Amino acid sequence: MNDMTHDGYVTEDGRQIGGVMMEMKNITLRFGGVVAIKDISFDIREGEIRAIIGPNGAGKSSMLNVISGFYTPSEGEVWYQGATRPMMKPYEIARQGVARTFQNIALFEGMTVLDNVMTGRLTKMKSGLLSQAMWWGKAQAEEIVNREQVEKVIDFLEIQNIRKTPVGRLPYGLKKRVELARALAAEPKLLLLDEPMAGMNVEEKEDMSRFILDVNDEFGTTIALIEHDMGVVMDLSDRVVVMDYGKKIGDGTPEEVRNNQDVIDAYLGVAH
Amino acid sequence: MEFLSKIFVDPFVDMVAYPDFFLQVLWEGLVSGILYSLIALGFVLIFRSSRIFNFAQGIMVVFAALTLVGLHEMGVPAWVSVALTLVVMFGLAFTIERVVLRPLVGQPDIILFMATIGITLFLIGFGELIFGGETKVMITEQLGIPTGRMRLDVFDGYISLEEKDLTAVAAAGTLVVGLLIFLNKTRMGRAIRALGDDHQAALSVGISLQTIWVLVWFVAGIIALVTGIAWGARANVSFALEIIAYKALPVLMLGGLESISGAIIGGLAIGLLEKLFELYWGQPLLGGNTETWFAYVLALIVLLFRPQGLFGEKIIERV
Amino acid sequence: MNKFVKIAAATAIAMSGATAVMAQDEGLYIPNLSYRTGPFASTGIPLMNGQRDYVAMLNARDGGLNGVHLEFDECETGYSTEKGVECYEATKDQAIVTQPWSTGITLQVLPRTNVDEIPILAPGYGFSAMGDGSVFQWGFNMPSSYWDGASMILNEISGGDLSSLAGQKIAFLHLDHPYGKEPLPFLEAMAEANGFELLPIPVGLSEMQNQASQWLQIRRERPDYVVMWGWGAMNAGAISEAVKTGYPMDQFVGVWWSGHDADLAAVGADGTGYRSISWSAPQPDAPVMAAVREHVFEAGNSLASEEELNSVFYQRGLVISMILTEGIAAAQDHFGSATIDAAQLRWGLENVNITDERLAELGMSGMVAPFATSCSDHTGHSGGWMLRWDGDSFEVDSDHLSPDSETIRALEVSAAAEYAAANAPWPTASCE
Amino acid sequence: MLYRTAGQFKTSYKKDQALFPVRQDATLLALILGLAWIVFPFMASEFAFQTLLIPVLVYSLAALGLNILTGFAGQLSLGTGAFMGVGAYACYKMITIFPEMNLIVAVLLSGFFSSIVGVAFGLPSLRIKGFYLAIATLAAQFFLVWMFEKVGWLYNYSNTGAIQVPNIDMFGVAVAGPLASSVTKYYFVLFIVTVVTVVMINLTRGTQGRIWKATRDMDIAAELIGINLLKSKLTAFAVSSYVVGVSGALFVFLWRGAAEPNLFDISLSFRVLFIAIIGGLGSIMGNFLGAILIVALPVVLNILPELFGIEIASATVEHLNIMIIGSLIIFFLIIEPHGLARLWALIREKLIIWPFPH
Repeated sequence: MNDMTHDGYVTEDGRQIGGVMMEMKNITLRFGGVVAIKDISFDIREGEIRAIIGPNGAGKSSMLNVISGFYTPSEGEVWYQGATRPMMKPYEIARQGVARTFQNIALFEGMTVLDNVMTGRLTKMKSGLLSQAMWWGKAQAEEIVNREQVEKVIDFLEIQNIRKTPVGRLPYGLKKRVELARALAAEPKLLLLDEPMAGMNVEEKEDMSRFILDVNDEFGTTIALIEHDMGVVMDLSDRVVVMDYGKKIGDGTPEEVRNNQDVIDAYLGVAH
Repeated sequence: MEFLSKIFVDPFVDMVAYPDFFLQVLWEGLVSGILYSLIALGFVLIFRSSRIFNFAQGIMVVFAALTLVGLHEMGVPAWVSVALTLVVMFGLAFTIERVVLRPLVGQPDIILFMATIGITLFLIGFGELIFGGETKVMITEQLGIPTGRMRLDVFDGYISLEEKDLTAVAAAGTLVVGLLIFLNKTRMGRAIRALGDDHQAALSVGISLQTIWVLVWFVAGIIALVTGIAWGARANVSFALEIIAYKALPVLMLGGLESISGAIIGGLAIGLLEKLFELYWGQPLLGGNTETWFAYVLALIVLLFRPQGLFGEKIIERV
Repeated sequence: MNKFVKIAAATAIAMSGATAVMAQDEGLYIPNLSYRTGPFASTGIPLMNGQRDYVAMLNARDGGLNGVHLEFDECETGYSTEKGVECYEATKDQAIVTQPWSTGITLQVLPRTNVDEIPILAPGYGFSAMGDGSVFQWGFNMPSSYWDGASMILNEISGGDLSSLAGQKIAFLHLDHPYGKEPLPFLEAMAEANGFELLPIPVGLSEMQNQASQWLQIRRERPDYVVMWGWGAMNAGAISEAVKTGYPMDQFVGVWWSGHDADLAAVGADGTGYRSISWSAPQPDAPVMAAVREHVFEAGNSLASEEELNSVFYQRGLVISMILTEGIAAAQDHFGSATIDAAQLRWGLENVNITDERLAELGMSGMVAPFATSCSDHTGHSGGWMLRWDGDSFEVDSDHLSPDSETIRALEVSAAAEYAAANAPWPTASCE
Repeated sequence: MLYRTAGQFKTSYKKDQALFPVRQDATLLALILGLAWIVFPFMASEFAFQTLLIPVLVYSLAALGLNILTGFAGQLSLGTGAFMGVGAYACYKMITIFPEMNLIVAVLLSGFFSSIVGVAFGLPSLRIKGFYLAIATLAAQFFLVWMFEKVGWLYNYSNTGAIQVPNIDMFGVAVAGPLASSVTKYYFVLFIVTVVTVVMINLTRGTQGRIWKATRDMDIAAELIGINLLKSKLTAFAVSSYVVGVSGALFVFLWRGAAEPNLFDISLSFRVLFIAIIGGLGSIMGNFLGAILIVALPVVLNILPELFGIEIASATVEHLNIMIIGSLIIFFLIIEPHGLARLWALIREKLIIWPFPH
């Protein structure tokens, strides 16, 4: 990171957080006449776990979709790695090291777990059509190198035994894990998690929390997540953005946010 | 320059120079457009209620017409044949629901689409087996449909109108109005409409899904019979008629798969435009027979600008 | 379980190709690639019935031909080329003749007949160039080719003087298919030679029943004559559109396949004056009809209906089978054997000689004009008559008409040579 | 105990990615190849070559091409027939312009022409989805067949508007045209089909296959994990049309011998679609199973009544035939919507654990 303007900070548990990796500057998003996001700014720093929370309809998912490039903001700029991000197709953004999971699991149901995770590595595969057609030379070598990488992720997430199972046959919790595996296989710089804990029981939530922390810890991956479950978020994240009706109403450490009166009124007071 | 003038000037000069001919072309386009609309209407009804892209609608037209004429040939009076044909179409709807649709509930669209192609093949074989493959003459007069023609003298020329075409236009209009009343004013109709949006909502009306499907396929059968009579009166009844079913596809795409008004307007638009294109551009410049593809290319161009069709609901993508 | 064994056996038999054996006993196996299904069934059925009934009559009355039973069999094609080829392959081992019944099937089968050495009989259809017997050694299209038909139509509408057509406009309404395009080279040559304008109007297979555009074009162009090469559902479609457009029926002439009673019945009296050139003519009182009625129809062995018996197409079917059996008889006579093979039948078909006397013996006087084939002439060029629809049935409406043989012969020779060159090496015979 | 996978361990990823990781599958394939390459040609009659063996192979290849597009990349196409036509006409033009051209080269090149046309009609696929996309391929279907009729240059201005396959030699042996023997034609087709099938297996099991399947299963997610959808779809159109085009060239040159434009009409497209769906979308082997069912079954059905000694008019047989095929399509869709290939996979799973169910 060359033109870092901030030097980062140290978290409560003693991890060093780096400079700004991504910055949202005055983002506004409209669908026709409906304003989904209104003039929001915040940043995501190297190595941190950043959460975006808010009640239903607050615009969290829209925000994540702006970050991942699925929606183009109506106004405002996205700064990524020190430069403003031009108009890009979502797949180009993915190739810049942004990977994500989805709220309603978006796995490729017709493929096995292994193949699904392998798709995470597509951005790294460079062999040509002809070489693949012959299954010779570069294509085959590439297939093996990437397979090794994928197996590491599979081991990490403890899904070895379902490697060759078609995804369609898996239970919900495992599907979520496979989706995480697919995102990790891409070796992302920035990992976006869209409600990673939604619909899980307590045990599964614990597993997932552990995986998220391990990912951040072992690979140093920067993580931005949206979550509805307040308890989990407060334990996991380093800093939290709170949204309500498309506006930012709070930003800071979990502790700060917990004590913010606006947040208590708008979100905690109503939902819990 | 000369070439450009052939495309952009001459056709319009011709239209103005021979207005009677131009009107005749419009009339012919309108009549075939109405028949396209009718077939498309059957498609839309079924698609709305069950998300099935019913390829068999075309063959149902032939089958209904063939049954009608076949029964009459066996000595059944004309109007009794109509009633019996309706019974047959009901039986068909019932059988299709039981044998084909029910076991396939929840399968991907393409599987259901293929199943309707299976139905198509079966009906072709079955129809020919029972009624034979010869072309049959529609029992136009027996049904009391006028067969005369009128000659209107206009602009120093004339327009020739077939009374049976006029009847077809009137019948199609009545059918559409009746259908709209049925869909908007009756409990059944509302259930069918609701089904297009939400299965649960439809069930709350208190009618079982199966009943609705039988009903919808039966209504599609009635539409098929009317279409069969109208088209058969123009060009006799034979299995070559099934080809018009393909024409209904672009009509649907143009109008949007779920829109009833879209089907009607799409049908009329395609009927008119393909005739105009063929007569003023296709025949003079391209060697004719452009009607085989014009509708599809038109629909394709429209879809490029409106991927959901002219009247379809806008698709918003979500993750 | 037994059924499964049989199905397995059927598969095995299909693989090893012994199928035709089963349909075969001691007789002469003459299969017909029929189409009683599909969009052209309406025109096919009466023809097939006629063919079938004539052979059945010979079998019932005479015990076959010169004492040998005629094994007539149908293989259904639905006018589909693919099915046609399948039928050809299924029957060719045993058959002494192939009757392909579609220009499309003829196209595919014709090159193979040279190798398989089996004659192909396409009476009044197929390629006009098949008339050149030295090139198309195995192809026969007697008694008349499409170019004959086109020539006779032009002769009739010009009153015998083609130059009188100069400056006139003739629309050629045809099926957009090899069949419909067949007469184009001849008509184009004639248009150029005689200074009339030829306006080809194709009708696509999918538009046969909806010819509004074609007839609007006719209304706009106001041709002096409309000549039609239609088939199946196209005929009825064209005739009703003509009635609707108000095109004068006496200026509307069709080829022999466009002269089907049922097509005209749809418009009835409105079609009065429509004419169709034909190399055959129905003769309800012909002795052969009495024989067919007695031995086949009344014996309950016919698929035809009573009204059908006197129709143009049914009786043409009889003539077609007669041409074949005359070929067989000629071969039997020449080779001195009641059973003949495909190669011998080829000789027979090259030596068919239908005279007025022979027609009288067959009880078919007036049903076809006399003609003879030879090694070099596989068409015979019988000529024919105009049939005119009188609102109720077709009646012969002209004297015997002859085609312009010289022009046609020249075209045949050059087209045949072209075909042979494109398919080189192509064996030709010298007919000296 | 015939189908036992226990004890077969893979010690490297390379071996695990082998075409047939299970030994018995490889044996079965060897058996089938043996039948196709050695047994059938000796056993088969002329009739079997012309109505069973060659057509099954040609249709399998066409269905394989369609399956790449529809089964693997999820883009419905109703224009297969016309793309076959492009391949056939391209091959015809090349052979008539350069009579000395090697037929294998000509056939393989003709695929590129249909590939180009396929990509052109595939361009709308980024905006138009699902059934709506069918309209693009239908437009191709009707427009191309119309071109085959109207553009005289394509059929060398022949009188009939049809194309006729001339006699073609390769290394002194007649391989196409009336003089070629059925065995030669069969081996020619078998060779091309084998090569193309192997290439397609390779393409679909690796990176490109995953890109296509991802596009098919969930295009939005695919784009967000870094797949260029337009490229993925267009590659599918290109590869699919290529294979379809090659099958079209084989269809006319090695089987039919002649073709008129309406040979490539929509009923051909539907036929190929039936095969792909009955065989199994997203499967390679399924295309062959589907072709056997759709192409060979009617031929066998035609012979059945005679075998049972039942006198039925051939027209009636044909009517019944159409009904049976229609019913079979519905029947197979009901018992296994994922086609014969899936049915085989289920049987195989059962065999693996047989005779112990657990």
